[in-house]
Amino acid sequence: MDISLETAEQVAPESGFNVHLSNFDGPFDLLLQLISRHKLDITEVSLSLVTDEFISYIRSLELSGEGWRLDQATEFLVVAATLLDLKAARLLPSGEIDDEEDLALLEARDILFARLLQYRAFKEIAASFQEMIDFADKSFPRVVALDPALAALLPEVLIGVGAERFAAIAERVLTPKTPPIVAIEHLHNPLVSVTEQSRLVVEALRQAKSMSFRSLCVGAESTLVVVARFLALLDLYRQGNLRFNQVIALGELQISWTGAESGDIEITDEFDIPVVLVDETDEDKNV
Amino acid sequence: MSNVEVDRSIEAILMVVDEPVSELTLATVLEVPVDIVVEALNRLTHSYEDRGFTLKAINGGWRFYSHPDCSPAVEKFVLDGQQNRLTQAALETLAVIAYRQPVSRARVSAIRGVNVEAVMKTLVNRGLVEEYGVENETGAILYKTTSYFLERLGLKSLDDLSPLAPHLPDLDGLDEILESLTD
Amino acid sequence: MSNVEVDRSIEAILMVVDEPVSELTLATVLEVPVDIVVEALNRLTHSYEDRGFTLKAINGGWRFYSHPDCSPAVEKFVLDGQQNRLTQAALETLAVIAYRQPVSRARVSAIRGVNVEAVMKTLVNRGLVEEYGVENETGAILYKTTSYFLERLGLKSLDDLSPLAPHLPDLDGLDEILESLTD
Repeated sequence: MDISLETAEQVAPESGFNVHLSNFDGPFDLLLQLISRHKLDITEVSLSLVTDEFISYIRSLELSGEGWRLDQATEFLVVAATLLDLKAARLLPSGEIDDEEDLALLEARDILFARLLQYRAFKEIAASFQEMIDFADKSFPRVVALDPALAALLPEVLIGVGAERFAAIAERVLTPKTPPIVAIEHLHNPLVSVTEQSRLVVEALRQAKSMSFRSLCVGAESTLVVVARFLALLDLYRQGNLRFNQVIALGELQISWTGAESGDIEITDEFDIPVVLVDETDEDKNV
Repeated sequence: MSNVEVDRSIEAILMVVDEPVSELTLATVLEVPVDIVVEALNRLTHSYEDRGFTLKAINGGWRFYSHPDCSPAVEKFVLDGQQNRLTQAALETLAVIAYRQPVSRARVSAIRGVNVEAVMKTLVNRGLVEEYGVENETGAILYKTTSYFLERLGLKSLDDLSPLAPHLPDLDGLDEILESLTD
Repeated sequence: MSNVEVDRSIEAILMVVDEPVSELTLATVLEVPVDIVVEALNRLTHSYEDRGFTLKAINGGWRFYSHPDCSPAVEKFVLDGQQNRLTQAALETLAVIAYRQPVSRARVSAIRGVNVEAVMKTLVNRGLVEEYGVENETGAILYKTTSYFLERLGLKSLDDLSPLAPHLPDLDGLDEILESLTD
């Protein structure tokens, strides 16, 4: 832990942990920065080191009081969860891959690296775009009006469209090209609902009384689902419906159900973005 | 500044300006004596003898012109059908002016998201658009459509322009949007 | 028509036009094969190497430009030439769109790992990117780069974008993984 503290301070010595989100553009950007700072090949990243730093950045963001936007938080969480998974796999004794979960882990790593590599490629291209724009900006086009003598030769101008079509063109050009306001694409599809995962978790725990987090996440289609289930557990824990038990650090996380055997459990929706339904839009008009 | 540098700089400037430029202006920009500029202009004019263009001083200002020898090709190009039809860019610019007149060139540029200098000149040249005073605050030249524009579109007056959909933001709303773009 | 005549005629025409001219238009006006026009344009561009101007084909059309070497002198004349610099985020988003077009916003978000809503809005408003229909399955709006984008980057066409492959390490299976991410 001391190591990660030191390295984090090296990044921003003047402000300690006070990292501002504007320093980097999203989790991929941060991860690339961390990786390049260690001059490591992206495919041979010293995962524990980078993971520790990544997590401490997230902590420092929390402490900085800037707060999180949900979309940012989920993006960082997904990357953090993947990194933690990978780090955990590294720490465990390496054995044969005989487990479907291990395979899934390897797949998660490949996907994260592939996405990072892809991002890095576009980052490099972006730099070349800037160079091209700078070069193009040095050359100015010849922009002249037709010589009056030549203009006099021109036949009558043809507007080429009628008044209706002309109005349609005006309308298209004058309409501000603003994308739709209710945007949900920023939660990578498919969307995962914490509320929905919460119900599944409650059901599973009521049945089994006690189970490990690992087994609770068997069958999770994506890392996002794992994150959602974890968030659901945290909320249920807050309400006193379950107990966590972990014998050793990074060991198996056991969850025991202590809540009611049946009946409704208050399920949080604070993690889910409200979906604007068609019949709710009337209210919005008043805004 | 060497002779070659003076020559090239003058060529570059005259290539992109529309209005003729005086020797004094060139000398000021290049920070060389007027004599040097005059010499350079003579040297350049000579070097263009076998080219399709030439330099000419008209009303004390210098500008590139097509060479008189090549006027048949130029006239053919101008007369060729392609020139009397408005391009998409010209049409869009004309539409903005028609529905937002009087309007400055900067405003039209902001709405269309591109530099409209060349297109505006074409529209003025074709008699579809004309200057109409200046904007009070900025001093920018305002433009409006001409009666020739109405004639070509087959309209009696501007009131006959088809109305735009009511949901379009008015000028005030547009200002805010444009304002936000400059951040 | 002799080579010299073709050269001079092209020079003369390009000197009077207010918008870029395609090789085909030049060939039609001069009544020569397009090959001859292409040859002439190459010959002319070479002959301008030590001049203050040059010929460039951007977005499919040729016109005269001031030589990049002379930009300091020209900048003094061009007042509204200062374009706002694009931010790093905007450049990266533009790069993704340029190479993956037509592409949905969600897809760009996934590649960059962040929400690109605000940046996309800026790019659309700057005229660099525009909507281009909808994706069949999802109904998501697709985006592509505009011709103004080509102009700003000084490109003749999208084919002139340098290939993406050299920026990606040659790893087994990377393509497949990237492909699977697009689902």
